Amino acid sequence: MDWISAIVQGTLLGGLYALFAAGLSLIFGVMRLVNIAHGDLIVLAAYMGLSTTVMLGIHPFVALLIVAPAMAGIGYVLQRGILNRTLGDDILPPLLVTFGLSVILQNALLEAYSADPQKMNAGVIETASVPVGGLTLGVLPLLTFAIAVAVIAGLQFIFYRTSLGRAFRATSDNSDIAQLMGLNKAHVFGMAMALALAVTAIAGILLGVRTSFDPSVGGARLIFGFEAVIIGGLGNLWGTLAGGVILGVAQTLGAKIDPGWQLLAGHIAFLVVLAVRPQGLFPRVAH
Amino acid sequence: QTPTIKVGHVSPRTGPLAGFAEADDFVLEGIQAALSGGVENNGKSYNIEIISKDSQSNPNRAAEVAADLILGDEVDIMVAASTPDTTNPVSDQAEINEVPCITTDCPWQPYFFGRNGNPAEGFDFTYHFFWGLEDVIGNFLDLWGSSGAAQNIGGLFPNDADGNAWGDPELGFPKPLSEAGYTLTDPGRYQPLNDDFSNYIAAFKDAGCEIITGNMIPPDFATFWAQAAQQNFRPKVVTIGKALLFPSVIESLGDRGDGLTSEVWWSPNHPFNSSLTGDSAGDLANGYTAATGRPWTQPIGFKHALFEVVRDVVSRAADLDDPMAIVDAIKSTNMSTIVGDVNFGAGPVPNVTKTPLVAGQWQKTGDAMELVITNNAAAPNIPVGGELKLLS
Amino acid sequence: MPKPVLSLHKLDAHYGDFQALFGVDMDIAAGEVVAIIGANGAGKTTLLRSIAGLLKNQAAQVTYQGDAIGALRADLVAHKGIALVPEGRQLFPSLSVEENLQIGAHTGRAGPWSLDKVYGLFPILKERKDQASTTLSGGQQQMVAIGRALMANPDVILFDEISLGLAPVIIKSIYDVLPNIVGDGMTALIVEQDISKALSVSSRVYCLQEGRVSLTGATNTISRDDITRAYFGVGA
Amino acid sequence: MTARISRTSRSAQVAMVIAALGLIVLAAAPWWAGRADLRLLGEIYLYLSLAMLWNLMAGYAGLVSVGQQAYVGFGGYMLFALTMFAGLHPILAILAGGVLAALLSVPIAALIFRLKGAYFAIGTWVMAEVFRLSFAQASSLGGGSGSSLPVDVVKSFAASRSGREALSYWLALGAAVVVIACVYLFLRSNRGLALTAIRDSEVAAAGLGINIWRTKLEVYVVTSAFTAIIGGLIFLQKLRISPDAAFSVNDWTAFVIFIVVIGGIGTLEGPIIGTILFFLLRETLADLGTTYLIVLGLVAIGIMLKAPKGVWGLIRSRFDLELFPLSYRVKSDNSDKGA
Amino acid sequence: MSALLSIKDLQKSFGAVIVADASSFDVAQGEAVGILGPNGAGKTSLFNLITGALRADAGTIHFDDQDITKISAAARCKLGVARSFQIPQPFAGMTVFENALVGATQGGGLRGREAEVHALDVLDETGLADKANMRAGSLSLLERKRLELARALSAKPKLLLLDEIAGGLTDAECGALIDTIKRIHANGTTIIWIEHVVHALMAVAERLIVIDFGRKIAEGEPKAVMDSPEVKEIYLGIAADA
Ligand SMILES: Nc1ncnc2c1ncn2[C@@H]1O[C@H](COP(=O)(O)OP(=O)(O)OP(=O)(O)O)[C@@H](O)[C@H]1O
Ligand SMILES: Nc1ncnc2c1ncn2[C@@H]1O[C@H](COP(=O)(O)OP(=O)(O)OP(=O)(O)O)[C@@H](O)[C@H]1O
Ligand SMILES: [Mg+2]
Ligand SMILES: [Mg+2]
Repeated sequence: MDWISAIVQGTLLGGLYALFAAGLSLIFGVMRLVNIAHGDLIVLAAYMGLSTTVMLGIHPFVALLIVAPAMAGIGYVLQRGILNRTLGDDILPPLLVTFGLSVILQNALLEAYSADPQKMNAGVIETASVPVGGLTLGVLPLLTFAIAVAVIAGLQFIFYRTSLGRAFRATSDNSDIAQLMGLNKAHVFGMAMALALAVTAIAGILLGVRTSFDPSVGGARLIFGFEAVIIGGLGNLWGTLAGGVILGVAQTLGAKIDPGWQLLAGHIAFLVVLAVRPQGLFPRVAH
Repeated sequence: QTPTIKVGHVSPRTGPLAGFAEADDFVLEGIQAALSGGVENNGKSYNIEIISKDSQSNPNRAAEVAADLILGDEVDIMVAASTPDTTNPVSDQAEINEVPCITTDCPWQPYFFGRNGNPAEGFDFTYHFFWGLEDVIGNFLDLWGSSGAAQNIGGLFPNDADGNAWGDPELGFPKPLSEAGYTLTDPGRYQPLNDDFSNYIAAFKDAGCEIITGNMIPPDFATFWAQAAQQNFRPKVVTIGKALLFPSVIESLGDRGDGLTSEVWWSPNHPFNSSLTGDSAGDLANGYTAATGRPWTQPIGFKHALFEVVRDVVSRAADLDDPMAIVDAIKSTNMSTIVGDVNFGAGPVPNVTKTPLVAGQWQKTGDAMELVITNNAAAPNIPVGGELKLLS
Repeated sequence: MPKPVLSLHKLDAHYGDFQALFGVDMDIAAGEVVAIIGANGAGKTTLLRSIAGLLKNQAAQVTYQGDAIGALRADLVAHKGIALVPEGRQLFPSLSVEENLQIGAHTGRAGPWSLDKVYGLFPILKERKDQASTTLSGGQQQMVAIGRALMANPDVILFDEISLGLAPVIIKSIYDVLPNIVGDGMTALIVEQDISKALSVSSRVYCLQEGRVSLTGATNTISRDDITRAYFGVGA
Repeated sequence: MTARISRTSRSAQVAMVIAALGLIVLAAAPWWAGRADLRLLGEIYLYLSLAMLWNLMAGYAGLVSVGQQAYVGFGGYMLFALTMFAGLHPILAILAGGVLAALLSVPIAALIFRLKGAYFAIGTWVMAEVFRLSFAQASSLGGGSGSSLPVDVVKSFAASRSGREALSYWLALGAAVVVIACVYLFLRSNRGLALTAIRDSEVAAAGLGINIWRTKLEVYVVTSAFTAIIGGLIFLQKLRISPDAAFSVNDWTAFVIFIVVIGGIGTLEGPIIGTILFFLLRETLADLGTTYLIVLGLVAIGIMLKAPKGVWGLIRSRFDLELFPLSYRVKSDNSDKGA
Repeated sequence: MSALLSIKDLQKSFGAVIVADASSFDVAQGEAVGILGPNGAGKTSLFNLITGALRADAGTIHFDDQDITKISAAARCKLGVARSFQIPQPFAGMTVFENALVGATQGGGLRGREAEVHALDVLDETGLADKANMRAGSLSLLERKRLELARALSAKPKLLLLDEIAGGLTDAECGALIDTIKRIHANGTTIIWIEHVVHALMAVAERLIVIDFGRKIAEGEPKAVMDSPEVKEIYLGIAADA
């Protein structure tokens, strides 16, 4: 039972990681952009949620109605203003620019909100639980997992069933040829970043409800996001969910052996997957 | 022309530990005002100049700025506070560069043993005042004893300097707890910024733990505490070091902060006065609230006391140009401060002395959360402010 | 000659330090079908990329319907009605056949071409519409590439090496439909190494050598020897 | 044949003379500089060395690693472990750390060389995390809390304080000189020529008989060993080690990437210029705390957008300068034409 | 006459595109062979297979009595196989001389002064001596093609593979190129040359191989091959209707 419980909890944790990773996966899949600032953008969203809830006295989930569009706007401007100019075969310019962005975000948040840990109050949902076949599961983790699935299903739908998604895929395949079709690469990438940051807003709000956060906590979660994306395979959103779950389960199982092994087990799972399949488990485009 | 004594001060102004240093500006202003007339030494008046640097909560950076202060600013005395991540690298630099150094705000075991100190030899230049694990254990035992909860304890110790010291089988909690008849369930050391405590919670539930203790950083505690509720784990007493020190953290937990318990190093109700300004603990805390609009925090008293000791040492040193003479003055310190007595002659190991510690509980009074002292067996001169209440 | 719809004025093109085109002049009248021939690396692809906006030039170096478009981004050029069928087909591998065609219509320009009309032209594509574009044969891929460009309802269409790497039968079938495409007044530039094929559909020819126009004239007035000399720079 | 090959230029000769003079002046620093300056210079040398090494890897071999902190931390920990438990002299321990790092880097390379581009970068980062978490489990080295270098070990390094300071300064200076000299001589050698060829075109390089995988592996192993040695020297200065400090991605990799890319990647001059810029920024602004870091971020973004080849790239596009003479110049002695 | 290069049943495809379809042929020590075929026939791919830039799906390649089917491109070069690239791949950041020096020191295995002299000789031979100090990235297309030849030669190959180096030359230049290649051949280097400029090829090649869709469709004495009806139809579209 303990092991089953560990696996279930790990799966739910994987939902959280997948949510962290979903935006990253989109950015990486469409623009091949390694976004070092992603973790800090999640924290930024959490702070925006906090300010909104405090100022308007609304529930954090309602605050999403404001935070998600705001983050999307930030994403669009960021992509068109800065990030588009760093794209190319060389991964260093985006790496360094997003590193700079990450440092700026962290310190600007520190100036604005201080280093105090903050938390958003979502009321009873935070502590509610439901019994499921002998296990007691938190409503919030279940909700997080469900949201992760919904977000990924939504992204998958946009990606594969809409003209915007078609534009994403075409521009990602070959941006020059996509331009020939009349697609403005800068705008398409801007839209992709906007969508990614809207997802980031969801991740940020859930993070801020789940635990307390301060300006420095973004970086620590970034690496799990990358791992989930890579385990899943480039550009495969369901793969990203699977990657998150693999990481989460590896962590809880590792922790069952010894809590010191929790994070290590996740990383080792990642390395093992890569040793066996360097392109990830479910790459969308086979090479 | 009055000569100047330079004091280097390292503290985590920014980064995850910044809560410890939030009152720095206020305290330093007060100290500078109090010292503006200079300090008498052997009939001569000296100015005291405090040069403060930020460790960014990063031990690398702490070592760097300490070295800058010692080598660049050529400070005569180093001081530092707030967790082993600050005190240890700063003390190491001071020791090796032969500069007298006084630190606080870190239990003495992680300070002393964390620096590979040897009780037979001690250190030459570095001194520390605070309480120790035995004190926190004594207080917690007292608190738990008065709670009537079952003697089954769950331990949450991270793999960091504090967590390793608290959970150490020899020097930390495990031994005294079993001696006192408690059963400790300690699944192991987790890595800070943990996202999942379900294994801990399952183990605590299995063992029927009614008391939870440990030493955590705030985000980890918040994660644990939410997950505990989600998994229907409802201990009667939760006593956690570090995470529950600051009002802002308790506030962020909402109603779930009510009833949590913690060690209390200092409070406005401590019956001590500043040797520098004559202010009582209450005066100092109220001054902070008046100046900033924020609730008082425990490090205020210790930051103030750090400079009380500095002033005392400067006034007594036989020769302020000789670091060894300053060290001798530190060694012979025996004074009352706003956090209690500091007497380096009476420490558990060389270079270390202890200040009194009590235990308390965050209780909701009206709209605000207040840290109420509930147990004072270890320091009866510090008054109790209320009764311990069980969480469930 | 009627007023040109598309003209190049002293067009230069560079890849970094490397100059690929040197002062190319060209005038194309509406409805004309012009062939551009030249050896490997002569600069034919570069020329088409410059017109399509994939290579940036000075605005005045390319004019289209009176507008200086040399400095315009490729997507804006596409919106103006110039479509390129790129060398090597360059389909979008993560799009299905039909999606590849649909994305061609992104500019939303009105005109005779629609999905149905393209399927009418290449019936085999309708059968394969949900297949991944990479699983088609080379000839079928070339059909998609052409169909994709037509979906934009362009006024000017640029073909880059449509017969490259295709079997003779396929080449023949593609050249057979070409008159249907350019028949109703569409202007076309055809880059081709298969000289006889190129000449068979065009009314005028430009020959490029080393980034310069080495020969130009009406198809029926130019001799094979002229072409060979202009093409290789040596007498055959 | 009357042509002659020369591998130097006027600007390089001038630079060499200035560098030699500068080196003499710097070597004498313990006699003319203050203690703080000595320490700062020591730190600059160590960062310069890290930057040189990372530049060799990323700028020439195309191995964009964000996990070099693995080796910095490893070197640091080996200093502590080997002095505390094996009783080695600190200098020996640091060198041994380099050798061990080289051995360790081979199996790691076998794993992460399977990854390309961004995947490689993230793989190296995860590897460094594995190092960090593993050392956090080593309770004899203080686990997650870390450990201080015992006073007697420090004293065994040099008896007096000033002797210790001078010695650790010279070690840092020596390390930087050795690293720069090694990287320079390597790039001047035939293998360096091969590596530069790989940088320009892998497929042509392979076609000319260059074993790409092995060349990259050699670079990876050698840089790992040197990086570990530099790590040992860094923590000899810091005297205290903990997993978070030892394996900090910001301190040992992000700042180094900043230095190299800002200075000009794929050149030998770039890391030098980048190091100077980085320390100028830090020394003038570090006391501003958050503002300093925000400025650092802005500089990174600004330079990447305005001068993607870095400051040296900007200089070189204006003037045809080469301070490190790597290129070959063919000079014909007679006036007769070559062909 | 022993075969220097011997190819048996070589098979390679990219998805549906077959670039080598059970190809087999031998090249004798000291021979000069020309390869012809329409665009996309698989000529360059054949070179890629011989040099190891591509791995064969099936079949074997023997060079100098050694099975080289599975060894790396670098190892093949060390054994004596060097090639020029149809799309020039200069080491753009290095000078022309350094480009040649890479070949001399790596594939050629020469050291120090010896390597430098060899590199200079090769530049002399290919008419690039006065460009020795130029950055390869700033060469014109024709110079780049010449550099391809120079770099391949600098590796001291036993077998030299040339991929379309005569396109776009003037009569005089083409003549000089033919002389150069003849000289290289006379020095004992075995040559396989892919070329669309047929008269240049005819001037050097002792044997022609014609391929289409990865298949060998004709092989033999140059004149006879060029006169064969298949070649006329498939390859010389121009000649047929001229
Ligand atoms: N991206 C590029 N970077 C550098 N040089 C290039 C690039 N693209 C083309 N070139 C060079 O520009 C010149 C002209 O190339 P272009 O592709 O226009 O020729 P082409 O006539 O279309 O040849 P082909 O018949 O082989 O398609 C060639 O020398 C080529 O090597
Ligand atoms: N790496 C690859 N991946 C997929 N297809 C390839 C690859 N390399 C070559 N091809 C395809 O294989 C076919 C043969 O190409 P190859 O370059 O060998 O032709 P070629 O005979 O050299 O033609 P040309 O005379 O134009 O140089 C072409 O259709 C080409 O598109
Ligand atoms: Mg072309
Ligand atoms: Mg070819």
